[in-house]
Amino acid sequence: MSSKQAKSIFFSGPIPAQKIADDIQKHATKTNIGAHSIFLGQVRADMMHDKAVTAIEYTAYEDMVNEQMQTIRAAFFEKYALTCMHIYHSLGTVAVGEICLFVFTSSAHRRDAIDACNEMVETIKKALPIWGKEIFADSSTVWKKNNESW
Amino acid sequence: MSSKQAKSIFFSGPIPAQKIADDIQKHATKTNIGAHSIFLGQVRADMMHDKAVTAIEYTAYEDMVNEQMQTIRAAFFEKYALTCMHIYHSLGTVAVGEICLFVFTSSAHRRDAIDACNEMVETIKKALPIWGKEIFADSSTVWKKNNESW
Amino acid sequence: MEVQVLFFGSITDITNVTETMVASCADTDTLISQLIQQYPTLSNKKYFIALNQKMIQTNSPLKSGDTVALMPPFSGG
Amino acid sequence: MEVQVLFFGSITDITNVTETMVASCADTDTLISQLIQQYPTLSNKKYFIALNQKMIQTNSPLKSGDTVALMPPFSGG
Repeated sequence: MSSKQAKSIFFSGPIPAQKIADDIQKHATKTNIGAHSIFLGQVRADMMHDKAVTAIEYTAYEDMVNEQMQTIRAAFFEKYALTCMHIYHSLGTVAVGEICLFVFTSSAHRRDAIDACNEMVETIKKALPIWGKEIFADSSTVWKKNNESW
Repeated sequence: MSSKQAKSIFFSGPIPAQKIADDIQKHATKTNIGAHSIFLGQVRADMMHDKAVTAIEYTAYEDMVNEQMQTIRAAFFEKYALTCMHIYHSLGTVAVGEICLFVFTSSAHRRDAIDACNEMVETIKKALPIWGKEIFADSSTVWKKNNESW
Repeated sequence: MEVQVLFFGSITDITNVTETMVASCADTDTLISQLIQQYPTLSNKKYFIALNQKMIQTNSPLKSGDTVALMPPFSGG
Repeated sequence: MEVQVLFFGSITDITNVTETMVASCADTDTLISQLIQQYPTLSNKKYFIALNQKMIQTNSPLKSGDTVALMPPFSGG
């Protein structure tokens, strides 16, 4: 089934709002869908030692992530009655206010889409080899830390 | 605070994907946001006695809903650390494949946006005086039932 | 004295109107009895009652200008 | 025999390269010891080890063409 095929989750740079609209629109023909759940990660102007983050630069072990995602996708389609699931994570520089993560799940009834979306966001943050480097206005950098990791 | 002001949640007809994109884009300037959670309800081509639903016609006790929503909004902003919350529910006819409900919550950290979005969807379905009438191809109709109600 | 009565959802299949005005009615129980006389199949329906946009669970006195709504189970979303 | 070693995230601040080739290395423990000799501050770092894109928890034998990755705590999303 095409919606379950493996493909790269990586997106070069910020994810445009227009892409989200286009992806939603594409599902209008899938008339067995009753619910969509969407999570968007947006780069926050966090303060650290009186300096504000201006962007995050993302890198990843891309081959490993894409291989992991095949297993993870299969497990999610096994666990939840999903019509489809689309995941995009930025690579490269994403400025404050821009979208760096887009998780989009669809199902006939809302619990499957909502629970799958929620669990996928946790999985992405905890289990995928992706790193963010926070960049400040003065060009100094700090490697981002996810509280969930270790 | 403007984002907490009361306003009508009702939207005439289907909610266009473009409106969702525009609303997401508007939040790019709010640099204290780290997470958006979105729920979309889409009209499903459910089968009943071998006939497929072609549209749902929504009616509501509009004044009562808008008054209820003031209290509900206040309670949500009390309970969750939200930056903003936007809710739209269609009135009138929404065809199969079109969007009839759009719940959009934003917060600094993901749990607030996700949990608030989830609880708001349940609240809308259970507590708001809104009714859907399913319309079939032969123009016959059946009043929609939410399993959660009663 | 007059009370406005609103009908919603499947209730309107019985009443054929979405609202009506009722004269002289002491309380909501009396109002409902009158409505059932007018629309006998109402007695088989389940519905919530709202008085001036607030749900009520028990019989409540009515005054002129009040609005009572008969609302079958909700099915929004 | 040669093993490819990949460095990610904050590990690259220590190594200054994102990959290197290592000759003759029996297992991952030996490889890590060699890397620590080359980059002493590595010994203070926390990282996961992946062998051919699978996480490993224990010492594992290496063969020619294997890829080992040193991955500090993830911070995607």
